[in-house]
Amino acid sequence: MDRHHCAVVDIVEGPLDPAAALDFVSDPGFGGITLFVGRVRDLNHGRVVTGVSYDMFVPLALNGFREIAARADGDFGPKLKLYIAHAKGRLAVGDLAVVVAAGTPHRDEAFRACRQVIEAVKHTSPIWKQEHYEDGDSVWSEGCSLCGDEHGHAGH
Amino acid sequence: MDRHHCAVVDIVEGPLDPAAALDFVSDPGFGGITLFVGRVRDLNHGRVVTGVSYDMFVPLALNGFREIAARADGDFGPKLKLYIAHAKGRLAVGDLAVVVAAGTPHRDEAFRACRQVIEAVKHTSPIWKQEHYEDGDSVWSEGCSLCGDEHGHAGH
Amino acid sequence: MRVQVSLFGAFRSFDPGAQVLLDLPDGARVADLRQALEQYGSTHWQDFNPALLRRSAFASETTVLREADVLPADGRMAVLPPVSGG
Amino acid sequence: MRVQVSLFGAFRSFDPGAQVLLDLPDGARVADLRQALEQYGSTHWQDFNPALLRRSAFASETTVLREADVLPADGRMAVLPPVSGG
Repeated sequence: MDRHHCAVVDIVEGPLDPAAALDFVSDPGFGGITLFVGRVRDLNHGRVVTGVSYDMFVPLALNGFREIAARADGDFGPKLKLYIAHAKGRLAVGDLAVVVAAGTPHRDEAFRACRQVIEAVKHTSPIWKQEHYEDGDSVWSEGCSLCGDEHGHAGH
Repeated sequence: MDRHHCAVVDIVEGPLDPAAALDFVSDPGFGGITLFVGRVRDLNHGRVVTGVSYDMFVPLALNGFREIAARADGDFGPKLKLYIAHAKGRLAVGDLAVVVAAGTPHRDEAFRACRQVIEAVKHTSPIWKQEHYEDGDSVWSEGCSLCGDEHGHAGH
Repeated sequence: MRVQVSLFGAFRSFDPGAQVLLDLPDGARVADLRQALEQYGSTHWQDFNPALLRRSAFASETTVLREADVLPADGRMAVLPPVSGG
Repeated sequence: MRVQVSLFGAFRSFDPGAQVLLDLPDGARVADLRQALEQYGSTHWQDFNPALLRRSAFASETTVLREADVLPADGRMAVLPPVSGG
């Protein structure tokens, strides 16, 4: 649907672009735009992080993004514009991992749609984060199981 | 406080800058950034809007922004970074009226802080919106009374 | 004391300079200023809307004041109709 | 049928090509694939963690499948450990 932009961007192609997200979800009829940016932190569970590698099952992830967008459309549409983009590859601290933006006539729907979408992306998308630490160690993050309940648990 | 940026920007000085807001609230320790952008809509209560004039009591508004930021700091700090900027003057459809951004280690606080701040800005700031319509008419918007309850009502 | 009341929003158009000067007794409170402004508006402003004034607050440059608050010594006040920012 | 299982996340490192080929009876279901992969992992992968596989889901390129679902005819599947995007 042309009101929904869903993308996976390999970091070697360049960083995610919040300005493009804001542009995409803008509309003369919209008063409210909410944007979420997820970035790689320098510290997790007390360990100094030097970078994060994102592994991804791309076709299923994109299909999932489109389903997430369609669900938000049902909940907050029919005018809702959505932008969902996730980075792939080896990111450094401060790099953008995910950008979600929602535009609607009024702000309440923009906030709720943006929040619902980022939660769904985090809990259901086939994406895996491997953290790299300053001591050279790397660990795949604990995550949300996709068994049974497709929405996983809310813990991460 | 240098973690809080509060500003009023006259439209003749240039538009509000969401990219600057994202930069300001970014931090190597932050995983979540939420941004809200309020824009002038082309339609309100069924009337075609050609522009909006914002009148403002600037010193009190800036003082209020700082109080709103301090309250958010108490609720979501102590690391919270906040950016609050509101436009002043005659805006056209699509122009940015307000930009709020919140950066925190985790996304839940970023969403909640951003939402709390924009609600407080809308309901308590000494700012008045005059809508201009295509027929040449202009109307000051109904708003939130600051009498008694400083938080006003939730209706707008 | 002489009180200089700055006008905002819907009140701004009532005066070319967007302000009104009112004389009030020393130690006057916000409630007194409200009454004086209502009287002034009723006699000087053609489209004056008393209901709007009743929903309006009064403030100094730093804070919104309550009805029982004494006016600041510098006499600089603002009348704030219901707000509609964002 | 020959099933090609793509490996992601913590499973990816177990195989240089990040995939495993398994032979399963025609009409096999996800539960059968799970069992076959557990057996394969136990014998071929040094650091294999059966608990992680039990928390993992199986999917085609378009959807996550349930235990009772029959495997797609093209035999292309993926094993999805718990996800951690964003």
